[in-house]
Amino acid sequence: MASCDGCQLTLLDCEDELLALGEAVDIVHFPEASSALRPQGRFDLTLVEGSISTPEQLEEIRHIRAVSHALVVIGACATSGGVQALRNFADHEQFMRVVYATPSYVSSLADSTPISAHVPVDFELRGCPIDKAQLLEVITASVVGRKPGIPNEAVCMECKRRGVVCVMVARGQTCLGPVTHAGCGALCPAYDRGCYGCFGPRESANTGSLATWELGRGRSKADMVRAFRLITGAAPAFEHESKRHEP
Amino acid sequence: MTPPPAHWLERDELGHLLALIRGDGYRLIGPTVDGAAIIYDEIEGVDELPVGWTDEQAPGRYRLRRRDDDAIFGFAVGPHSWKQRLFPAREPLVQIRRDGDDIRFSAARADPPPTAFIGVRACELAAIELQDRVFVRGPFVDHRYAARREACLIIAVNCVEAGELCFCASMGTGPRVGPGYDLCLTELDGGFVVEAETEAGAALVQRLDARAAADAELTARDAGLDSCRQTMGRELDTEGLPGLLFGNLDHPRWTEVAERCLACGNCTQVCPTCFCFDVKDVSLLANAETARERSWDSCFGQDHSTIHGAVFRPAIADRYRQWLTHKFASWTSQFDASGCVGCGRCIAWCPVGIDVTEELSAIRSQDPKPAIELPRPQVWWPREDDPLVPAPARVLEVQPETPDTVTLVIERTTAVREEPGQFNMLSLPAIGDVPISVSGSGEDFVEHTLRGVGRATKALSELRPGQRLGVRGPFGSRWPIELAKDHPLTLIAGGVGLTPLRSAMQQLAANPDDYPAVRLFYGARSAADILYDTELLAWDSLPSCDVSVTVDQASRRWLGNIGFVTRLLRRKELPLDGRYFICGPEVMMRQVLFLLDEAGVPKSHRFVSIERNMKCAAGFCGRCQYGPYFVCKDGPIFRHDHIDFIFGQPGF
Amino acid sequence: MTETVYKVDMLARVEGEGRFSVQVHDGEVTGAELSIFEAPRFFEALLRGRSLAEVPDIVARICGICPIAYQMSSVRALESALELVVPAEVWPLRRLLYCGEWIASHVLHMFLLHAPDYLGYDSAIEMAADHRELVERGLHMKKIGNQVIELLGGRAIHPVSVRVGGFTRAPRPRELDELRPALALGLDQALETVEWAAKLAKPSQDNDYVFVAVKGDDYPLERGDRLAISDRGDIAVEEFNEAFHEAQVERSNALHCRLADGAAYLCGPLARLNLFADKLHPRAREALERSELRLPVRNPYESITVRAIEVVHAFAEAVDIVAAYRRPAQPFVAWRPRAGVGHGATEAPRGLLYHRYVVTDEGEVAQAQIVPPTSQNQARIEQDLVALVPSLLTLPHDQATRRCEQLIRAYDPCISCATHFLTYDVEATP
Amino acid sequence: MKQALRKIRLLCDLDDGQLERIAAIASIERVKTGDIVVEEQGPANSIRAVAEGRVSIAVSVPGRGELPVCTVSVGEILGWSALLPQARWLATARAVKDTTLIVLRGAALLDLYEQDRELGYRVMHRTFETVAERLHDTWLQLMDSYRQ
Repeated sequence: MASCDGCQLTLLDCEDELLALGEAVDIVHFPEASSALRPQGRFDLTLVEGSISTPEQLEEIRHIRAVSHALVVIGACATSGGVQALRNFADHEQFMRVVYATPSYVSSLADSTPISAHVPVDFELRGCPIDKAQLLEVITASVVGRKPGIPNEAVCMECKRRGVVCVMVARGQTCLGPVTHAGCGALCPAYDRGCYGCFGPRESANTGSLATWELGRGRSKADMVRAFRLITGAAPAFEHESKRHEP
Repeated sequence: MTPPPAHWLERDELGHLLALIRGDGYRLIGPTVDGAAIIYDEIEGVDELPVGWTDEQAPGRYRLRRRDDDAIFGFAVGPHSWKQRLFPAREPLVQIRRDGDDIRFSAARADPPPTAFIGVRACELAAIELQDRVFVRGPFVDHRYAARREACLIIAVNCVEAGELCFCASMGTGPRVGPGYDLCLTELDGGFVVEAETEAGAALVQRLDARAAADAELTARDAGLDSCRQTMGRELDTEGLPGLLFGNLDHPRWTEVAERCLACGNCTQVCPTCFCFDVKDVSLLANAETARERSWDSCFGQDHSTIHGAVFRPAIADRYRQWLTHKFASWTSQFDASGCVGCGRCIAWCPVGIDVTEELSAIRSQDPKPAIELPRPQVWWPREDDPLVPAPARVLEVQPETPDTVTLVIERTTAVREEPGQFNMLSLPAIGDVPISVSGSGEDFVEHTLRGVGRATKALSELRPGQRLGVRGPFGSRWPIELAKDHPLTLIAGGVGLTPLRSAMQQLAANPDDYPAVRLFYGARSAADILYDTELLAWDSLPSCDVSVTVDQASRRWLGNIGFVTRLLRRKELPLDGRYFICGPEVMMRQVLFLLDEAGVPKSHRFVSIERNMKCAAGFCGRCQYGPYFVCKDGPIFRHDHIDFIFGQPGF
Repeated sequence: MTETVYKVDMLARVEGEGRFSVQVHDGEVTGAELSIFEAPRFFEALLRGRSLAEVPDIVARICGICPIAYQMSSVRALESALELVVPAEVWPLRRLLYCGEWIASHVLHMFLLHAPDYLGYDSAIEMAADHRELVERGLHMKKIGNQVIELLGGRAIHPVSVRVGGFTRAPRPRELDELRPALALGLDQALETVEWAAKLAKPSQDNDYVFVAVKGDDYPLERGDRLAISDRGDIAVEEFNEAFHEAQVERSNALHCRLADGAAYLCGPLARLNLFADKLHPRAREALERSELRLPVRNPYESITVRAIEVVHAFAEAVDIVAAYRRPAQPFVAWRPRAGVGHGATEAPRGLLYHRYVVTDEGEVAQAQIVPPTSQNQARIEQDLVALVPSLLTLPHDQATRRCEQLIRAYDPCISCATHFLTYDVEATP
Repeated sequence: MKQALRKIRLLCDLDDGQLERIAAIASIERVKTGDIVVEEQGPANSIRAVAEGRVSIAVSVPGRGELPVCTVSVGEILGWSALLPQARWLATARAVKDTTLIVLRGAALLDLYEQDRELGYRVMHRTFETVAERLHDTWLQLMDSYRQ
């Protein structure tokens, strides 16, 4: 679907495990890696990357759902609409004109939406991009027959386990870590910058309190709109928060 | 007892001390400046210590600042604590290897190098001592923690300056370093007063160029400690705090703080005493090798209290209250001390600056309800075996009970005979382990009845005779059968809640002289879901036992009772001197207890079995906490009056 | 009268979603189309109004294969808009990061996407059954490339440390030192790879290309203020829109870019090597010489060998940079917003990547233009198909189709990148 | 009869005189396992109490036949519909054991309530209690709590 292909690439980035994976499961349709395409038939596990942003994709995902035993959607695009869902906040017509001289050549839906907005999904693996180890865990869980061990917690938990010094407290930076789903391993704080929400909101994301704190230490409302409206800005909790600060 | 002799160490001699320790084969972990904070990391000498640095702290704020002098320990505590060294954020517990039907479990041994902790503050040493209570003081010993603890040499430092967020004086943990150190330094102008508490410490002093401390130096030390005590940035009234908190579980402040709290878990992670962890099996595809790992967890996460898809602490208010009541109240029942040492880390490193001292004083000052009495800590008999490593056991037999329930008969792996009501942790590689109550046992076998509904139980229920699984246990409390001697005894079971009562029933039925009047009321979903039907009939036929069964759903062919188990009880006499054992879904137990209330049966005569999220089963991981209890070691069987104040209370 | 159509509706082993078709009428090619149906994602539009500090994070998402290229071109363009002088210590780190991407991307393409064409497999996983060592060598080199990126940027895809003015964090020397053994091993493997690639049997073709690449002091990569155009001299990066012209075509969601005079041109490894072989790292030059490849290289099927040479170059540079590394006290220069227009061009693995931004005095993006290599090469790919197809007419249909695919893959087209770009022919916006 | 009535929870608050008056309108009914006691849709004329045995109460579900929803045991009553004006049975009651029932005609019982308001109050109070308990038990049954 609509994406940068980075999440599929994550599978190819499993350099140490790729060949074992190829032996353990029968990969039947993976256009990025193989020209033996077998999109027909029924699948035990289907991984889908990307958001739904064209009428054709909408049709395709319904078909995929129908032929898949388990549908696991991977990445921020597939789970929240992705960065391209920023267009959901703008006038679509105008967007088309900005990019394409003749918009009528291009087929596109007004909004970029997550897969779960259209068909039931069995598991959502978050991230922009997804984490390699988590991807392998989801596949392993599917092979072994158990629930994927993907912790449902804040980025802060990974940050602290890693021993990183909090950038909010010690550097005064804005960081979405406390309201963002873990999985990246707290990369940004480890690189001395605030989290920008690639994995989308966690459950119980108290975005309101975080925004209040940031406003209280001199950030502007426009800063808050930008902070919550980025890679996963169309995820409901972030969308709601960014709208609260719109002029 | 005379105080240990104090020595005086010139400032320049500190390097010598560190060199000596290194020379003795220790690696040094100490404070060092890293980017934006003073952290604890491996150091080589004095140069890497934060000489001339201090920290400014406020709620949600920490900044490094240069000092006017070149003090070495002139700062308060930072984001790291010694917990990271003794109880690492991630660590393998068990290596599991599958070879056909054979499974081998081996402990991932911590083989810690000798490590010297440089600059341990009073509050931090108190925190280490508190974690000792969790991990080594019973009933089980966490061998990994214990090995690291053994391998450490503690060079403590007295605080002569208080931080803005410090309140160790209120918690009684500082600023003077308490027992448990090898050496303790007090930094004064030009050098250190050095006190040794252990032989290792004293031996180090011997090898240094140190002289006996002069009175003036000791006076200066005491003055520094005094001034520190007096300038503590925070204060906390701890008087009767545990009872106060549990008496105010519905205080409006919980909702108020929940609006600010991010439930991010930072407070628990920086806390030097918080010990909760999660356990996961890490494997690749269907590989033969699986690593069972633990990693720090927090009661602020949803998974912490989730069991069978039910979330026991859905709201942030529930989670904050869980944390604060645990830290300042439950700890006292569990470990005979407050869980807070007053270091102030949770205040500084809360991203939105929530201050526990403020929250606690708000609860105390805003219309509090009366305090209640909390249970006293238990004394545990230590058990030497490693509770986290399963033993492989062969499945001897698999008896189908109902379409989704089987009884696994497995070979006994332990010398300890399970008691009715206790449970074992059953595990499969790559899938993990789950608590399953013992439904029966014999000389050389144990029986577990389980419903294959979750992924782990499903995998377990698909085992075949001859295959192996991992077993650790037995764990937990038991049905107090002996208390029922000479009293009518009523067992009330719902669904698979019958399984832990089955082994009790077997004993009761076998001893009619002691237990002449036993009644069993059992509610099942449908006729097809009734467990142990032949045994039920057999028990019913005994003069000493009376069995009644009811189902929720029936077809016309069913000629027995239909209706919830409470309908059975309503028709029966509920003797006041009787004893009652109840096990089933919590909603069922609640309804049964209401009926017993109506009948006037004393709470002390009723025993219930509680189920909560359980990972380690040995009292380490904190996940099965139930108010002041751990379900794994204080439970699963509780006397009703002991848990009355939290039973059915949302958020517990 | 015969009518033959070669077409593939879902191009595999390329990045993103595209198709091609070639129509032949009585032995004469009447049409060749590479069309891209990857859904548009409107990056230029959604950059408008964003803070310029956010641009590197946003543009990385254009492509999962070469996010660093996007980050590098964007920070170059924005720094030029801000007239910011980046500290000297930052440049080697940027080049090192980019080397990581070149290694990962080139190796991915060579071993996992392109090699199966030469050896007759559908995928590298299948190929591994017969050529395990080869595939493992590829995966190993790719892993090292990714390790370089991960070390500097946190993760291999969409790294997090690139910022306008430098890096959010510079690694400790100790961390970089840990890369040394892997880089040395990678360099050896890259040298072997050149020999392997050079020996692959390749169809012959000789195309008359116009080559375009960034021109700077070194072999084209992360910086260069001019663009070299073969046979036509060079231009300043700022003159991009005068020298090149982007247009939309009906069949595709990607814009086509040509020289102002309408000629198709080529950017990417072939262009870089032909224009700047003299600037190759000595180790790469040796490899070039040993490969017996003769300049100019005008056979697109040889691009697999050229990529292998560039991988040697990237490893060799990385080794040098790590050896000379000193940790900067502060890995970035701070900036204040000011209004301006900035241009930046760097060499993505697939070729020239041009960014242009108009920023306001509040530090917001007013306009963004991004021209990725694949949209520049698209016209050239179609032209090559037209040239190739007459020679395929005697082959069985499926073999001929495969040859077309192989040709397209030789360009390593990155379709995710190619979509969603802004033309200057913007119709009046309301 | 009085002895039998004493065991019925519905009547447990009544004094001897009141019980006698009830006994006067009561009759005994014996049914065999499987016999229908009352049938859905039939005119609801009597309230019954189980003196011995057990009766199941079932609702007809098209396509699935009678679906038993609860059982009534010794001391409990069934058929409170008989106390409603012009009522019909809402469910079928069937003996699942050989059962002895005490039958109280609805009209006669209502007359008694009119004559002796105190008796009426006491019995209706217990009737209400039974209805409330049964409703509550039904909720619990509906929760399907053993599924977890």
